[in-house]
Amino acid sequence: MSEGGSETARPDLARPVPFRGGGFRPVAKRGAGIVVFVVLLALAEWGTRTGWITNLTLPRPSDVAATLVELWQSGMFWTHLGPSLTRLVVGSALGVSAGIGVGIMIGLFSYVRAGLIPLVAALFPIPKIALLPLFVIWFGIDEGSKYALIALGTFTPTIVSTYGAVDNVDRTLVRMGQSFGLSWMSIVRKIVLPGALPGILSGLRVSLAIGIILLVAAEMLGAEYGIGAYILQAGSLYDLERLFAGVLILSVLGVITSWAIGLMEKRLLRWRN
Amino acid sequence: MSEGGSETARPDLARPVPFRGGGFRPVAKRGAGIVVFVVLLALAEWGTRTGWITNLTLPRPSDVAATLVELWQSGMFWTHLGPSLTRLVVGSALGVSAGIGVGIMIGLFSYVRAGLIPLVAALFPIPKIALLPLFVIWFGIDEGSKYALIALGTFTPTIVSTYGAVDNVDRTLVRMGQSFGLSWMSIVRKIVLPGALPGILSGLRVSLAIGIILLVAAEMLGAEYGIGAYILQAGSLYDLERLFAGVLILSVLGVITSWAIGLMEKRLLRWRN
Amino acid sequence: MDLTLENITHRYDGLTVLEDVSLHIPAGEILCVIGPSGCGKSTLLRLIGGLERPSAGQILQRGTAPEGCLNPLTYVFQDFALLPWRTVEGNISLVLEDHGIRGAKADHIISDVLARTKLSDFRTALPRQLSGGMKQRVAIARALAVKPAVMLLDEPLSALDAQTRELLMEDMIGLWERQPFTGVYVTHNLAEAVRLGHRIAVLSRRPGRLCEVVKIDIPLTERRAGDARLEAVQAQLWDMMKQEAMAADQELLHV
Amino acid sequence: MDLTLENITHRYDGLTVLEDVSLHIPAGEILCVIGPSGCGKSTLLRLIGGLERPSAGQILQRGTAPEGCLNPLTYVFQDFALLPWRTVEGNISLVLEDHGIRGAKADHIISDVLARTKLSDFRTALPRQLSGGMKQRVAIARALAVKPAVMLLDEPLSALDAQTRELLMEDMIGLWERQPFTGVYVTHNLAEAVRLGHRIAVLSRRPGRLCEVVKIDIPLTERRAGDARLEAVQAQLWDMMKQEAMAADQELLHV
Amino acid sequence: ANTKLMVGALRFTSHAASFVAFERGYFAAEGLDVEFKFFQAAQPMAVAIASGDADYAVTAISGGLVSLAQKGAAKVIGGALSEEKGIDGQKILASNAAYDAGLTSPAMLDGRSYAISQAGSSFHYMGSKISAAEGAKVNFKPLQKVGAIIGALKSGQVDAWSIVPHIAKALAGGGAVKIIGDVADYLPNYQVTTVFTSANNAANERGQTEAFLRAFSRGADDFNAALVDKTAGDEAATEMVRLVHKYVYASKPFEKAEKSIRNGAMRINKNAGLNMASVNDQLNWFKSEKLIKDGITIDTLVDPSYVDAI
Ligand SMILES: Nc1ncnc2c1ncn2[C@@H]1O[C@H](COP(=O)(O)OP(=O)(O)OP(=O)(O)O)[C@@H](O)[C@H]1O
Ligand SMILES: Nc1ncnc2c1ncn2[C@@H]1O[C@H](COP(=O)(O)OP(=O)(O)OP(=O)(O)O)[C@@H](O)[C@H]1O
Ligand SMILES: [Mg+2]
Ligand SMILES: [Mg+2]
Repeated sequence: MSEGGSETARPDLARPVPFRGGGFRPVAKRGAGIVVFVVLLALAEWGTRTGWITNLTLPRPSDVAATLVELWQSGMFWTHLGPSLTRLVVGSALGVSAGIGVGIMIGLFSYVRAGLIPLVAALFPIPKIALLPLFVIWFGIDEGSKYALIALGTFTPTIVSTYGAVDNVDRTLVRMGQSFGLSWMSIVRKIVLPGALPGILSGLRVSLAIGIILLVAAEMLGAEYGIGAYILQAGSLYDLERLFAGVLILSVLGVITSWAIGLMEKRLLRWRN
Repeated sequence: MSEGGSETARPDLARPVPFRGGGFRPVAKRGAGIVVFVVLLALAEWGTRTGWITNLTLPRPSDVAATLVELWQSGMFWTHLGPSLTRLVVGSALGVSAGIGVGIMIGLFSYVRAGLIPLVAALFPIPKIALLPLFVIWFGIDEGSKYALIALGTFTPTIVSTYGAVDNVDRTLVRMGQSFGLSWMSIVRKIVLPGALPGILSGLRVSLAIGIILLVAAEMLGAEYGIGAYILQAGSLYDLERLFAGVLILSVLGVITSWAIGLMEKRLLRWRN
Repeated sequence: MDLTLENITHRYDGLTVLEDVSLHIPAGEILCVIGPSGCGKSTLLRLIGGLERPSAGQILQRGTAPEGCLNPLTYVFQDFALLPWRTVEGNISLVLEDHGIRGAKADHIISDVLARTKLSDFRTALPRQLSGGMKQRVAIARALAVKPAVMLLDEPLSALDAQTRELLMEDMIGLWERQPFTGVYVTHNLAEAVRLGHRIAVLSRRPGRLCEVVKIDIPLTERRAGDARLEAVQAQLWDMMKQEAMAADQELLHV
Repeated sequence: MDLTLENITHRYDGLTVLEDVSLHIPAGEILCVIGPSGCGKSTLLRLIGGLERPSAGQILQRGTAPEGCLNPLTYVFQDFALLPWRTVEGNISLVLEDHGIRGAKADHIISDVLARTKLSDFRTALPRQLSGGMKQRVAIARALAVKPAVMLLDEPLSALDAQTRELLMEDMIGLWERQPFTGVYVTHNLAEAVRLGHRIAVLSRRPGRLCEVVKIDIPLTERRAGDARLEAVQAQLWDMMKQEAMAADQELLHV
Repeated sequence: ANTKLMVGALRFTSHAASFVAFERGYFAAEGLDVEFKFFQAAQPMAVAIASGDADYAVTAISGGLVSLAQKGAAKVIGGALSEEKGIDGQKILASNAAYDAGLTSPAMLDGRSYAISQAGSSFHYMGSKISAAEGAKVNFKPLQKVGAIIGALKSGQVDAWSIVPHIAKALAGGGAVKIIGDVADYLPNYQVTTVFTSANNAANERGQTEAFLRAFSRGADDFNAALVDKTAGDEAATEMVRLVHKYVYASKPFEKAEKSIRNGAMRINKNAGLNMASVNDQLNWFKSEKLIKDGITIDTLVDPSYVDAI
């Protein structure tokens, strides 16, 4: 009403059409992420130097850096990272491959689906650390229990993302395969699996992040070396510099994993735009 | 070739068109889930009774049930569940609401997006249990640190699912709003938020499952009562019956949460088919 | 209210989409815009509607908007753009709420536009319960609710099946007849263009340039499917476009 | 090879979709099927193709399939149904691999069908790089690769824009002309039906019953857009369907 | 007006002195309004002192406690539990499998695995000292939780461990493990637990701290008399067990709990006296293991002004 009214005031004037579009589509601003990190670190450094943040609350970033350098120079960096990487790789390879297998079965077969989905839903919220004493009995305190813990932790989320991905495969493509008389195996191999791949890969992001988180839980059990063990020891000694150094390593590990999956996506999913 | 050839053998015979469709669309088989549970329980009961499974490996299901009944009768059930539920509700309410808020900001503003997404990616793989000693210093030993731990644990996954949901809101609907001259706030309130709701709710499923998992970690910190504390105590006494009873309660809690979200989805998303 | 486009050029990151398009759209007339895929028709419409800013040139509006006009330039989208979580009525009130129109007044407007689009019985239905044709009629009703000076229609019928399209074309002519509106109608379909356009602007393939503006003198109400004169215009347009269409269809998309 | 439908009835959970449909499809002829939305056209095609089993009645195939036929009843889908992760060539070899055709032999077939659909230059392109019309031509090439006895086409052109549709119709006629195939062509578009169909089966709204089968005696190659005789058939079909179409369009979907 | 105090405690018999002082009104008599805050493990208790969530607590000297002291957040002000030759103290255990394979005394520890909760824990210290004394090289396995250790020991995945007597006896009684020695033989006068508080309390709340220690010592005296020296008679002993049972093994019936509580009784130092030699030894051990920074001295850790050194 009012808007229309104001326009009628100068009937013969030619006015440009007002702009009202744009926005709602965030674009990448390069460097903003780095700025945030730098500002946060600078703030922490300044705070701990002036005593505004006590050394009980937060370690000084420069001390954390020094600890990392020291860790590197002492050669212990690889001593800790090596076993952790092995555990992460073996554990999540087991969990992820079993998860993908089960997820695909759930996506394809009615009975498997009906039987396993409630089981998965019941297993998902079980905290793995609560079962630590049992893992000792089931899998021993050597690498077995560590692999098992990480495998179990990555297993359920992989199942969920995989069967979701299989469910989302365009069913017209499957019908197309059938209409050309393709065999069941051909349809699964050539249509269902490649179609589910994007969903499976993006599920992998979450699964591997969980795997990294569980490194700490896994290394609660009789691990002498490993980033998780390093963190736990630092925690029990209340050595904040080492604690943060260890957490930083895990964080970087997470970012690298996510980047690696991004690379895999770029390679394997070149057919998407 | 060969198939065509075999058909040409009887040219004048009218044959029905062969069926080659169906499948690849699993349907719900009622009861299959229950059958799986019953079979697993029966197997465990039988195994522990015959001694085929040692009592070190797995508790007898009937003993776990008896422990639960005892827990209930002693009145301790609510003593433990009450504080845990409060922690879960308060902690995840904080984490989820902050996560949704930040997620929406990331979804709407370029600078927030660019600044925070790397931070979230770096925070995600940090294991919360590694930071337990710090939580005590930061938030105190009382409920504060428990709320904070659960809040932080639900925060990052909620952010990720929320901005994903906002990103997926159909941009034509936003353009439609703009083309009718709707204000920015109207577009956010009436178009972006309802459009992101399905994604936010399904993200909630994962966030709350993580919240339940973190109950145990939270109650590592000076909690006397709570399901997590109950489990931890049972674990430290290697009391498998109580350990499994506690885990079972968490599992049921997870299933109930997931069901409640399903109910919310049915209510709030009635407009979907 | 009429619109003037003066030497409009538009680029996306160096890709020129529209080049030096000048057009005049007089009040009360429907201008159809046709052209091969990707030639910039939708872009042109977004520019006219103020959803994007042209790289060069300007778009001017002149004259008074009709009494009570809430949104002078109003879109009807190809894929309806209905909020799936709002009922038919809610989708229309959406565009009134921001102008402070609620309650009885909004009710009156909604009843009126639903009656004009023959949707009165479906006031409380949700979009998912409607057929495609009905959805597009809701979108039209919503556009009518703000009493637009100009309706901008971006392939409004192309998401519908052929029969429904035929029916809706008749409806649109009926609406125009009762209350002539100014329209810019983008389409791929030459049959639609010759049925609904007072004038038809033909764009070249990308970068879209104005090839020709064809005027059809037969009043809208007298046009029928299968009218020989319309067929002749259509055939003429098809000849103009065939080469462009073939080239566009043979093109690899660089995405 | 020709097909006979005997008293086909089909139900989904009590909802009758098709009722007592009997039809004969002689070899080398294209049968167009038209009818309002939701009347069961796609269902009918799925039944013919053996992707579903009719609730009652039977579908019989009679006679010899052509020499080297790999898949007697072959679909062309509306939305192309190309595997986005395979190139044009890969999408065609997909349907050959299961018959053990690989290497030079597959190569030969692929080159042949790509040449017939004028796609030879795009052999290694991915679907996302192709325009809609090219995608549909790939789908047709894939169907040709298995030397089908009968082609089942479910609104093969309706996902395309009007100009591309026009071009592809000419292509289809060209293909049929060179090597006449048997076809069942489901469409919404009366113009398509009268251009491509030797006979046109009209279905009523749901439950779909056979209203009438219209025969058009003009050879496919002589039919042109704007031909008065075709316009007349089209107008006659439109009259038959208008009531049904309006009713279908006014219907609330119960989902 | 009474001073409100938050006292951190574990539900272990070794914390009985505080429970006695509370139940028998010794705290109240000193004008202290004490409230207990219970923990699942010792480590968070030290952190809670640092964060101000608890005022006083009793626990073993761990690397974490030393670190917090170094950051100026905690101070040891007295001693509590001690090993003493002649009094049933912590036991050295071997798993059945290891026992059968020849680990029948701590002298055979060479090449064996030894369970600890975490690096720098009291288990680590004991194991390290015992093996050093025997000239053995052992493998320490950090398993975090007592439950995990018990599981590992029962299933023979670790060979040895040391633990308080009531747990040791209960396990050995069930036939799950074998007792192969006493910690006291290797670490006589080992100061197992200490009383500690925040540095602020130690420096600026002298009156309150002294009052706490007085009441705590009275509780300790009662406990020692009833269950350690057994000089107070059977009735007093039973009454003491009843008192402790309110806090320890509360979920178990009295009959079952009684044995554990009696088994677990170890001396709590008179007047919270602190064995400085033992503390020094522990501190030096932490340094030699590089678990704490070299610069930490005994003064950083201990405020010796409150109690007598033994
Ligand atoms: N936001 C954008 N950013 C970059 N390029 C764009 C954008 N929008 C459109 N284009 C490009 O501009 C060209 C014209 O697009 P437009 O949608 O206007 O064409 P059109 O004529 O409407 O096509 P169609 O008939 O397929 O709807 C296309 O090449 C398209 O890829
Ligand atoms: N798998 C199925 N299960 C249940 N109902 C179905 C199924 N497939 C189709 N239907 C229903 O059967 C009816 C006919 O569907 P069909 O797709 O055959 O119609 P159509 O004539 O092809 O429609 P359109 O013109 O919209 O493509 C519709 O009401 C549809 O909802
Ligand atoms: Mg467009
Ligand atoms: Mg259909």
